[in-house]
Amino acid sequence: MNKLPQPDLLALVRDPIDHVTLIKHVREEEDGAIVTFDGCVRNHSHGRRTLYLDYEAYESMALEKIREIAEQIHEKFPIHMVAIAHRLGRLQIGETSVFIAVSSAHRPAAFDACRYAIDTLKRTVPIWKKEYFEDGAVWADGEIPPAPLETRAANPAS
Amino acid sequence: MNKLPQPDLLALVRDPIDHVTLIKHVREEEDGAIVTFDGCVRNHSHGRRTLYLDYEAYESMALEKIREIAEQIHEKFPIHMVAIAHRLGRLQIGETSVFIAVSSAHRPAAFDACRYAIDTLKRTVPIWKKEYFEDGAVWADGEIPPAPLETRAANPAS
Amino acid sequence: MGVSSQTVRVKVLFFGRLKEIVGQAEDSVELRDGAPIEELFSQYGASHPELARFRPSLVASRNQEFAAWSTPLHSGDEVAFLPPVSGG
Amino acid sequence: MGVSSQTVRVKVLFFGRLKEIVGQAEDSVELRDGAPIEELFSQYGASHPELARFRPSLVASRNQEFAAWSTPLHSGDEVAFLPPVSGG
Repeated sequence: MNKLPQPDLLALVRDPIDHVTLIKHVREEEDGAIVTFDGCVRNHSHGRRTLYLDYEAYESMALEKIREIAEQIHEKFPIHMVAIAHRLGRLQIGETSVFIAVSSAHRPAAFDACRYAIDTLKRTVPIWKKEYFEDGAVWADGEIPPAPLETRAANPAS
Repeated sequence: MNKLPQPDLLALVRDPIDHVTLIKHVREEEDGAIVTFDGCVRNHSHGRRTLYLDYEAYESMALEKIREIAEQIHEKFPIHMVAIAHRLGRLQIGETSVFIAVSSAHRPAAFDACRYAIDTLKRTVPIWKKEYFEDGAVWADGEIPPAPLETRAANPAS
Repeated sequence: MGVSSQTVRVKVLFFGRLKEIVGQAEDSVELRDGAPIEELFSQYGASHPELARFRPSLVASRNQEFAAWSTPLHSGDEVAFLPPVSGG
Repeated sequence: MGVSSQTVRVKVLFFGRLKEIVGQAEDSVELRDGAPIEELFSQYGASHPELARFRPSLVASRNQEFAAWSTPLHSGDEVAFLPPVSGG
Protein backbone atom coordinates (compact mmCIF):
# COMPACT_ATOMS: atom_id res chain seq x y z
CA MET A 1 0.00 0.00 0.00
CA ASN A 2 2.50 2.60 -1.09
CA LYS A 3 1.20 6.14 -1.06
CA LEU A 4 2.51 9.34 -2.45
CA PRO A 5 3.71 11.50 0.41
CA GLN A 6 0.84 13.73 1.47
CA PRO A 7 1.86 17.27 2.32
CA ASP A 8 1.12 18.93 5.62
CA LEU A 9 -1.92 21.22 5.68
CA LEU A 10 -0.86 24.78 6.60
CA ALA A 11 -3.23 27.70 6.26
CA LEU A 12 -4.32 31.19 7.26
CA VAL A 13 -8.10 31.36 7.06
CA ARG A 14 -10.85 33.97 7.48
CA ASP A 15 -13.73 31.54 8.00
CA PRO A 16 -14.25 29.39 11.11
CA ILE A 17 -11.61 26.66 11.40
CA ASP A 18 -12.92 23.19 10.60
CA HIS A 19 -11.25 20.95 13.19
CA VAL A 20 -12.58 17.74 11.66
CA THR A 21 -11.01 18.42 8.26
CA LEU A 22 -7.64 19.12 9.85
CA ILE A 23 -7.74 15.99 11.99
CA LYS A 24 -8.80 13.81 9.06
CA HIS A 25 -5.93 15.25 7.06
CA VAL A 26 -3.27 13.99 9.49
CA ARG A 27 -4.96 10.79 10.72
CA GLU A 28 -4.02 7.63 8.83
CA GLU A 29 -3.89 3.93 9.56
CA GLU A 30 -0.22 3.93 10.48
CA ASP A 31 -0.83 6.41 13.31
CA GLY A 32 -1.29 5.42 16.94
CA ALA A 33 -1.56 8.93 18.38
CA ILE A 34 -3.09 12.25 17.38
CA VAL A 35 -2.50 15.25 19.63
CA THR A 36 -4.40 18.46 18.95
CA PHE A 37 -4.18 21.98 20.33
CA ASP A 38 -7.23 24.19 20.04
CA GLY A 39 -6.59 27.83 20.95
CA CYS A 40 -9.89 29.51 21.76
CA VAL A 41 -10.95 33.09 22.39
CA ARG A 42 -11.40 33.43 26.16
CA ASN A 43 -14.15 35.57 27.67
CA HIS A 44 -11.59 37.29 29.91
CA SER A 45 -8.07 38.70 29.73
CA HIS A 46 -6.08 40.18 32.62
CA GLY A 47 -9.24 40.21 34.72
CA ARG A 48 -11.34 42.13 32.19
CA ARG A 49 -14.29 40.81 30.21
CA THR A 50 -13.38 40.40 26.54
CA LEU A 51 -16.00 41.20 23.89
CA TYR A 52 -14.22 39.95 20.76
CA LEU A 53 -10.81 39.96 19.06
CA ASP A 54 -9.32 41.06 15.77
CA TYR A 55 -6.35 39.13 14.38
CA GLU A 56 -4.16 40.62 11.68
CA ALA A 57 -1.09 39.12 10.00
CA TYR A 58 1.80 39.84 7.71
CA GLU A 59 0.28 37.07 5.65
CA SER A 60 3.05 36.08 3.26
CA MET A 61 5.65 36.02 6.03
CA ALA A 62 3.31 34.36 8.54
CA LEU A 63 2.59 31.49 6.17
CA GLU A 64 6.31 31.11 5.47
CA LYS A 65 7.04 31.00 9.23
CA ILE A 66 4.31 28.39 9.74
CA ARG A 67 5.89 26.30 6.97
CA GLU A 68 9.23 26.57 8.78
CA ILE A 69 7.59 25.31 11.99
CA ALA A 70 6.21 22.29 10.11
CA GLU A 71 9.67 21.57 8.69
CA GLN A 72 11.26 21.92 12.11
CA ILE A 73 8.93 19.49 13.83
CA HIS A 74 9.46 16.89 11.09
CA GLU A 75 13.21 17.24 11.68
CA LYS A 76 13.03 17.20 15.48
CA PHE A 77 10.36 14.58 16.17
CA PRO A 78 9.37 11.24 14.55
CA ILE A 79 5.92 12.43 13.52
CA HIS A 80 3.81 11.51 10.54
CA MET A 81 1.87 14.66 9.59
CA VAL A 82 0.89 18.07 10.90
CA ALA A 83 -1.95 20.48 10.17
CA ILE A 84 -1.81 24.09 11.35
CA ALA A 85 -4.51 26.68 10.72
CA HIS A 86 -4.64 30.22 12.11
CA ARG A 87 -7.70 32.38 11.71
CA LEU A 88 -7.59 36.10 10.87
CA GLY A 89 -10.18 38.86 11.16
CA ARG A 90 -12.84 39.25 13.85
CA LEU A 91 -13.32 36.35 16.28
CA GLN A 92 -16.07 35.96 18.84
CA ILE A 93 -15.71 34.43 22.33
CA GLY A 94 -15.29 30.65 22.17
CA GLU A 95 -14.16 30.58 18.56
CA THR A 96 -10.92 28.85 17.58
CA SER A 97 -8.07 31.20 16.67
CA VAL A 98 -5.49 28.49 16.03
CA PHE A 99 -5.72 24.72 15.63
CA ILE A 100 -2.83 22.27 15.39
CA ALA A 101 -3.10 18.52 14.83
CA VAL A 102 -0.10 16.18 14.83
CA SER A 103 -0.10 12.45 14.06
CA SER A 104 2.57 9.90 14.90
CA ALA A 105 3.04 6.20 15.55
CA HIS A 106 3.70 6.80 19.27
CA ARG A 107 2.43 9.51 21.59
CA PRO A 108 5.58 11.25 22.90
CA ALA A 109 6.44 12.63 19.45
CA ALA A 110 2.90 13.90 18.86
CA PHE A 111 2.78 15.67 22.24
CA ASP A 112 6.27 17.16 21.89
CA ALA A 113 5.72 18.29 18.30
CA CYS A 114 2.30 19.82 18.96
CA ARG A 115 3.62 21.78 21.90
CA TYR A 116 6.74 22.88 20.04
CA ALA A 117 4.54 24.04 17.17
CA ILE A 118 2.25 26.26 19.25
CA ASP A 119 5.10 27.59 21.42
CA THR A 120 7.12 28.49 18.32
CA LEU A 121 4.12 29.93 16.51
CA LYS A 122 3.45 32.28 19.41
CA ARG A 123 7.06 33.50 19.41
CA THR A 124 7.86 33.76 15.72
CA VAL A 125 4.82 34.09 13.46
CA PRO A 126 3.94 37.71 12.59
CA ILE A 127 0.32 37.78 13.73
CA TRP A 128 -1.17 40.41 16.02
CA LYS A 129 -4.22 40.33 18.25
CA LYS A 130 -6.31 43.33 19.25
CA GLU A 131 -8.53 42.75 22.28
CA TYR A 132 -11.83 44.61 22.59
CA PHE A 133 -13.21 45.28 26.06
CA GLU A 134 -16.28 47.18 27.21
CA ASP A 135 -14.13 50.26 27.87
CA GLY A 136 -11.74 50.16 24.95
CA ALA A 137 -9.36 48.09 22.87
CA VAL A 138 -5.67 47.21 23.18
CA TRP A 139 -3.09 45.41 21.11
CA ALA A 140 -2.19 42.35 23.17
CA ASP A 141 1.21 42.22 24.83
CA GLY A 142 3.18 39.99 22.55
CA GLU A 143 6.52 38.28 22.35
CA ILE A 144 9.54 39.77 20.62
CA PRO A 145 10.67 37.26 17.98
CA PRO A 146 14.32 36.18 18.15
CA ALA A 147 16.12 38.55 15.77
CA PRO A 148 19.34 37.90 13.86
CA LEU A 149 22.49 39.24 15.50
CA GLU A 150 23.55 42.69 14.38
CA THR A 151 26.73 42.68 12.33
CA ARG A 152 28.19 46.13 11.96
CA ALA A 153 30.21 44.92 8.97
CA ALA A 154 26.96 44.71 7.03
CA ASN A 155 26.62 48.48 7.26
CA PRO A 156 29.36 49.88 5.00
CA ALA A 157 30.00 53.61 4.98
CA SER A 158 29.48 54.93 1.50
CA MET B 1 -22.81 34.23 35.02
CA ASN B 2 -22.36 31.77 37.89
CA LYS B 3 -22.69 28.14 36.94
CA LEU B 4 -23.01 24.99 38.93
CA PRO B 5 -19.75 23.08 38.70
CA GLN B 6 -19.97 20.64 35.81
CA PRO B 7 -18.44 17.26 36.49
CA ASP B 8 -15.76 15.71 34.33
CA LEU B 9 -16.95 13.17 31.77
CA LEU B 10 -15.32 9.77 32.44
CA ALA B 11 -16.48 6.63 30.68
CA LEU B 12 -15.81 3.12 29.45
CA VAL B 13 -17.75 2.60 26.23
CA ARG B 14 -18.45 -0.22 23.78
CA ASP B 15 -19.57 1.95 20.86
CA PRO B 16 -17.29 4.21 18.81
CA ILE B 17 -16.03 7.18 20.83
CA ASP B 18 -17.66 10.47 19.88
CA HIS B 19 -14.80 12.99 19.98
CA VAL B 20 -17.06 15.98 19.38
CA THR B 21 -19.23 15.26 22.43
CA LEU B 22 -16.17 14.95 24.66
CA ILE B 23 -14.62 18.17 23.37
CA LYS B 24 -17.91 20.07 23.72
CA HIS B 25 -18.16 18.81 27.28
CA VAL B 26 -14.89 20.42 28.37
CA ARG B 27 -14.90 23.51 26.13
CA GLU B 28 -16.40 26.64 27.71
CA GLU B 29 -16.03 30.37 27.27
CA GLU B 30 -13.48 30.73 30.05
CA ASP B 31 -11.06 28.37 28.29
CA GLY B 32 -8.20 29.51 26.09
CA ALA B 33 -6.74 26.08 25.36
CA ILE B 34 -8.05 22.59 24.67
CA VAL B 35 -5.53 19.78 24.25
CA THR B 36 -6.73 16.38 23.10
CA PHE B 37 -5.11 12.98 22.82
CA ASP B 38 -6.61 10.48 20.40
CA GLY B 39 -5.19 6.98 20.73
CA CYS B 40 -5.89 5.04 17.52
CA VAL B 41 -5.51 1.42 16.50
CA ARG B 42 -2.39 1.23 14.31
CA ASN B 43 -2.17 -1.07 11.31
CA HIS B 44 1.14 -2.44 12.57
CA SER B 45 2.77 -3.54 15.81
CA HIS B 46 6.38 -4.68 16.27
CA GLY B 47 6.72 -4.89 12.49
CA ARG B 48 3.69 -7.13 11.97
CA ARG B 49 0.44 -6.17 10.26
CA THR B 50 -2.38 -5.86 12.78
CA LEU B 51 -5.88 -7.04 11.81
CA TYR B 52 -7.89 -5.80 14.79
CA LEU B 53 -7.76 -5.58 18.59
CA ASP B 54 -9.84 -6.71 21.54
CA TYR B 55 -9.83 -4.60 24.69
CA GLU B 56 -11.03 -6.00 28.00
CA ALA B 57 -11.19 -4.31 31.40
CA TYR B 58 -11.78 -4.88 35.08
CA GLU B 59 -14.54 -2.38 34.56
CA SER B 60 -15.42 -1.25 38.07
CA MET B 61 -11.78 -0.83 39.04
CA ALA B 62 -10.82 0.74 35.69
CA LEU B 63 -13.48 3.41 36.05
CA GLU B 64 -12.36 4.09 39.61
CA LYS B 65 -8.73 4.46 38.46
CA ILE B 66 -9.81 6.82 35.68
CA ARG B 67 -11.67 8.89 38.28
CA GLU B 68 -8.48 9.03 40.35
CA ILE B 69 -6.55 10.29 37.31
CA ALA B 70 -9.11 13.07 36.84
CA GLU B 71 -8.79 14.03 40.51
CA GLN B 72 -5.01 14.00 40.29
CA ILE B 73 -4.82 16.30 37.29
CA HIS B 74 -7.20 18.77 38.93
CA GLU B 75 -4.88 18.80 41.94
CA LYS B 76 -1.64 19.01 39.98
CA PHE B 77 -2.52 21.42 37.15
CA PRO B 78 -4.71 24.56 36.89
CA ILE B 79 -7.13 23.01 34.41
CA HIS B 80 -10.84 23.57 33.94
CA MET B 81 -12.30 20.23 32.87
CA VAL B 82 -11.31 16.82 31.57
CA ALA B 83 -13.09 14.14 29.56
CA ILE B 84 -11.66 10.61 29.30
CA ALA B 85 -13.27 7.76 27.38
CA HIS B 86 -11.80 4.31 26.80
CA ARG B 87 -13.40 1.87 24.42
CA LEU B 88 -13.76 -1.86 25.12
CA GLY B 89 -14.48 -4.84 22.87
CA ARG B 90 -13.34 -5.32 19.28
CA LEU B 91 -11.70 -2.36 17.52
CA GLN B 92 -10.79 -2.09 13.86
CA ILE B 93 -7.70 -0.35 12.45
CA GLY B 94 -7.97 3.44 12.66
CA GLU B 95 -10.62 3.42 15.39
CA THR B 96 -10.09 5.38 18.59
CA SER B 97 -9.33 3.26 21.66
CA VAL B 98 -8.92 6.16 24.08
CA PHE B 99 -9.71 9.86 23.87
CA ILE B 100 -8.77 12.54 26.38
CA ALA B 101 -9.73 16.23 26.21
CA VAL B 102 -8.51 18.82 28.72
CA SER B 103 -9.51 22.48 28.89
CA SER B 104 -7.75 25.30 30.70
CA ALA B 105 -7.29 29.06 30.59
CA HIS B 106 -3.67 28.71 29.43
CA ARG B 107 -1.98 26.04 27.34
CA PRO B 108 0.81 24.65 29.58
CA ALA B 109 -1.68 23.18 32.06
CA ALA B 110 -3.77 21.58 29.30
CA PHE B 111 -0.70 19.98 27.67
CA ASP B 112 0.78 18.79 30.97
CA ALA B 113 -2.52 17.42 32.27
CA CYS B 114 -3.44 15.63 29.04
CA ARG B 115 -0.05 13.95 28.88
CA TYR B 116 -0.11 13.05 32.57
CA ALA B 117 -3.57 11.54 32.08
CA ILE B 118 -2.63 9.24 29.20
CA ASP B 119 0.73 8.28 30.73
CA THR B 120 -0.95 7.41 34.04
CA LEU B 121 -3.84 5.62 32.36
CA LYS B 122 -1.40 3.36 30.52
CA ARG B 123 0.41 2.48 33.75
CA THR B 124 -2.41 2.11 36.22
CA VAL B 125 -5.81 1.39 34.66
CA PRO B 126 -6.68 -2.34 34.51
CA ILE B 127 -7.38 -2.67 30.79
CA TRP B 128 -5.84 -5.30 28.53
CA LYS B 129 -5.32 -5.39 24.79
CA LYS B 130 -5.16 -8.51 22.65
CA GLU B 131 -3.62 -7.98 19.22
CA TYR B 132 -4.73 -10.12 16.28
CA PHE B 133 -2.30 -10.74 13.43
CA GLU B 134 -2.58 -12.86 10.29
CA ASP B 135 -0.74 -15.69 12.04
CA GLY B 136 -2.16 -15.51 15.53
CA ALA B 137 -3.01 -13.33 18.50
CA VAL B 138 -1.08 -12.12 21.54
CA TRP B 139 -1.82 -10.19 24.69
CA ALA B 140 0.14 -6.96 24.33
CA ASP B 141 3.18 -6.46 26.53
CA GLY B 142 1.92 -4.16 29.22
CA GLU B 143 3.15 -2.17 32.14
CA ILE B 144 3.20 -3.48 35.71
CA PRO B 145 1.19 -1.01 37.81
CA PRO B 146 2.96 0.41 40.86
CA ALA B 147 1.93 -1.91 43.71
CA PRO B 148 1.68 -1.05 47.41
CA LEU B 149 4.72 -2.00 49.48
CA GLU B 150 4.52 -5.37 51.15
CA THR B 151 4.17 -5.13 54.92
CA ARG B 152 4.80 -8.43 56.59
CA ALA B 153 2.99 -7.19 59.69
CA ALA B 154 -0.22 -7.37 57.72
CA ASN B 155 0.13 -11.14 57.57
CA PRO B 156 -0.53 -12.40 61.11
CA ALA B 157 0.07 -16.07 61.91
CA SER B 158 -3.09 -17.62 63.29
CA MET C 1 -4.49 -23.80 61.43
CA GLY C 2 -5.96 -23.21 64.90
CA VAL C 3 -9.47 -24.27 65.90
CA SER C 4 -10.53 -20.63 66.20
CA SER C 5 -10.00 -20.00 62.45
CA GLN C 6 -13.17 -18.92 60.73
CA THR C 7 -13.79 -19.75 57.11
CA VAL C 8 -14.90 -16.94 54.79
CA ARG C 9 -15.90 -16.71 51.14
CA VAL C 10 -14.23 -14.35 48.67
CA LYS C 11 -14.78 -13.56 45.01
CA VAL C 12 -11.82 -14.00 42.64
CA LEU C 13 -11.54 -12.39 39.18
CA PHE C 14 -9.24 -13.30 36.27
CA PHE C 15 -8.45 -11.10 33.28
CA GLY C 16 -6.62 -11.31 29.99
CA ARG C 17 -4.03 -14.03 29.81
CA LEU C 18 -4.88 -15.30 33.29
CA LYS C 19 -8.52 -15.80 32.37
CA GLU C 20 -7.39 -17.95 29.45
CA ILE C 21 -5.09 -20.03 31.68
CA VAL C 22 -7.60 -20.62 34.45
CA GLY C 23 -10.47 -21.06 32.01
CA GLN C 24 -12.85 -18.84 33.92
CA ALA C 25 -13.38 -15.12 34.53
CA GLU C 26 -14.73 -15.43 38.03
CA ASP C 27 -14.53 -17.81 40.95
CA SER C 28 -15.83 -17.97 44.51
CA VAL C 29 -13.67 -19.68 47.08
CA GLU C 30 -13.56 -20.42 50.78
CA LEU C 31 -10.45 -19.65 52.83
CA ARG C 32 -9.58 -18.89 56.43
CA ASP C 33 -10.42 -15.38 57.60
CA GLY C 34 -7.37 -13.13 57.36
CA ALA C 35 -5.44 -15.29 54.92
CA PRO C 36 -3.18 -13.13 52.74
CA ILE C 37 -3.78 -12.68 49.01
CA GLU C 38 -0.49 -14.56 48.43
CA GLU C 39 -1.97 -17.69 49.98
CA LEU C 40 -5.02 -17.55 47.74
CA PHE C 41 -2.81 -17.14 44.68
CA SER C 42 -0.69 -20.12 45.73
CA GLN C 43 -3.77 -22.33 45.68
CA TYR C 44 -4.46 -21.39 42.04
CA GLY C 45 -0.79 -21.67 41.20
CA ALA C 46 -0.74 -25.24 42.52
CA SER C 47 -3.53 -26.32 40.21
CA HIS C 48 -2.37 -24.13 37.25
CA PRO C 49 1.48 -24.18 37.08
CA GLU C 50 1.42 -21.77 34.12
CA LEU C 51 -0.27 -19.21 36.35
CA ALA C 52 2.54 -19.45 38.91
CA ARG C 53 5.02 -18.69 36.14
CA PHE C 54 3.44 -15.24 35.64
CA ARG C 55 3.56 -14.34 39.33
CA PRO C 56 6.54 -11.92 39.02
CA SER C 57 4.63 -9.71 36.57
CA LEU C 58 1.32 -9.70 38.42
CA VAL C 59 -0.09 -7.23 40.90
CA ALA C 60 -2.98 -8.00 43.21
CA SER C 61 -6.10 -6.02 43.97
CA ARG C 62 -8.59 -6.19 46.80
CA ASN C 63 -11.97 -4.48 46.43
CA GLN C 64 -10.92 -2.57 43.27
CA GLU C 65 -7.75 -1.19 44.84
CA PHE C 66 -4.16 -2.32 44.26
CA ALA C 67 -3.14 -4.35 47.32
CA ALA C 68 0.03 -5.83 48.75
CA TRP C 69 0.25 -9.62 48.43
CA SER C 70 0.33 -9.73 52.22
CA THR C 71 -3.10 -8.06 52.52
CA PRO C 72 -5.40 -10.21 54.69
CA LEU C 73 -8.71 -11.25 53.14
CA HIS C 74 -12.08 -11.12 54.81
CA SER C 75 -15.61 -12.19 54.05
CA GLY C 76 -17.03 -10.77 50.84
CA ASP C 77 -13.75 -9.39 49.52
CA GLU C 78 -13.27 -9.16 45.76
CA VAL C 79 -9.74 -10.18 44.74
CA ALA C 80 -8.10 -10.00 41.34
CA PHE C 81 -4.67 -10.93 39.97
CA LEU C 82 -3.80 -8.35 37.35
CA PRO C 83 -1.41 -8.94 34.42
CA PRO C 84 0.60 -5.95 33.17
CA VAL C 85 -1.94 -3.42 31.90
CA SER C 86 -2.04 -2.42 28.24
CA GLY C 87 -4.90 0.03 27.85
CA GLY C 88 -4.67 3.28 25.94
CA MET D 1 26.57 60.79 0.83
CA GLY D 2 29.02 60.33 -2.07
CA VAL D 3 28.16 61.20 -5.65
CA SER D 4 28.31 57.52 -6.59
CA SER D 5 25.28 56.67 -4.37
CA GLN D 6 22.41 55.23 -6.34
CA THR D 7 18.85 55.79 -5.23
CA VAL D 8 16.54 52.76 -4.98
CA ARG D 9 12.87 52.24 -4.11
CA VAL D 10 11.72 49.87 -1.36
CA LYS D 11 8.30 48.82 -0.08
CA VAL D 12 7.59 49.35 3.64
CA LEU D 13 4.83 47.60 5.60
CA PHE D 14 3.28 48.52 8.95
CA PHE D 15 1.23 46.23 11.17
CA GLY D 16 -0.81 46.40 14.35
CA ARG D 17 0.00 49.32 16.58
CA LEU D 18 2.54 50.72 14.10
CA LYS D 19 -0.03 50.85 11.33
CA GLU D 20 -2.26 52.94 13.59
CA ILE D 21 0.59 55.33 14.47
CA VAL D 22 1.79 55.84 10.90
CA GLY D 23 -1.74 55.91 9.54
CA GLN D 24 -1.00 53.59 6.64
CA ALA D 25 -0.37 49.88 6.07
CA GLU D 26 2.04 50.29 3.18
CA ASP D 27 4.48 52.85 1.86
CA SER D 28 6.98 53.10 -0.98
CA VAL D 29 10.11 55.13 -0.39
CA GLU D 30 13.35 56.10 -2.07
CA LEU D 31 16.67 55.72 -0.28
CA ARG D 32 20.31 55.24 -1.19
CA ASP D 33 21.25 51.74 -2.29
CA GLY D 34 22.69 49.75 0.59
CA ALA D 35 21.24 51.90 3.34
CA PRO D 36 20.59 49.83 6.48
CA ILE D 37 17.07 49.12 7.75
CA GLU D 38 17.94 51.22 10.81
CA GLU D 39 18.34 54.32 8.63
CA LEU D 40 14.95 53.78 7.01
CA PHE D 41 13.33 53.37 10.43
CA SER D 42 14.96 56.59 11.64
CA GLN D 43 13.29 58.53 8.86
CA TYR D 44 9.85 57.33 10.02
CA GLY D 45 10.82 57.87 13.64
CA ALA D 46 11.68 61.51 12.88
CA SER D 47 8.21 62.20 11.49
CA HIS D 48 6.39 59.96 14.03
CA PRO D 49 8.03 60.32 17.47
CA GLU D 50 5.62 57.75 18.95
CA LEU D 51 7.04 55.19 16.52
CA ALA D 52 10.58 55.80 17.76
CA ARG D 53 9.38 55.10 21.30
CA PHE D 54 8.52 51.51 20.32
CA ARG D 55 11.89 50.83 18.70
CA PRO D 56 13.26 48.65 21.59
CA SER D 57 10.40 46.16 21.19
CA LEU D 58 10.46 45.96 17.38
CA VAL D 59 12.19 43.53 15.08
CA ALA D 60 12.78 44.17 11.42
CA SER D 61 12.18 41.97 8.41
CA ARG D 62 13.47 42.09 4.86
CA ASN D 63 11.70 40.09 2.16
CA GLN D 64 9.60 38.09 4.69
CA GLU D 65 12.60 37.08 6.79
CA PHE D 66 13.69 38.48 10.15
CA ALA D 67 16.66 40.75 9.49
CA ALA D 68 19.27 42.60 11.54
CA TRP D 69 18.75 46.37 11.70
CA SER D 70 22.12 46.69 9.97
CA THR D 71 20.91 44.77 6.89
CA PRO D 72 21.52 46.84 3.73
CA LEU D 73 18.51 47.50 1.51
CA HIS D 74 18.41 47.19 -2.24
CA SER D 75 15.98 47.91 -5.04
CA GLY D 76 12.60 46.19 -4.68
CA ASP D 77 13.14 45.00 -1.12
CA GLU D 78 10.09 44.60 1.12
CA VAL D 79 10.76 45.85 4.63
CA ALA D 80 8.56 45.62 7.72
CA PHE D 81 8.88 46.76 11.34
CA LEU D 82 7.23 44.12 13.48
CA PRO D 83 5.74 44.73 16.92
CA PRO D 84 5.86 41.88 19.45
CA VAL D 85 3.79 39.05 17.94
CA SER D 86 0.62 37.86 19.66
CA GLY D 87 -0.85 35.14 17.46
CA GLY D 88 -2.11 31.82 18.74
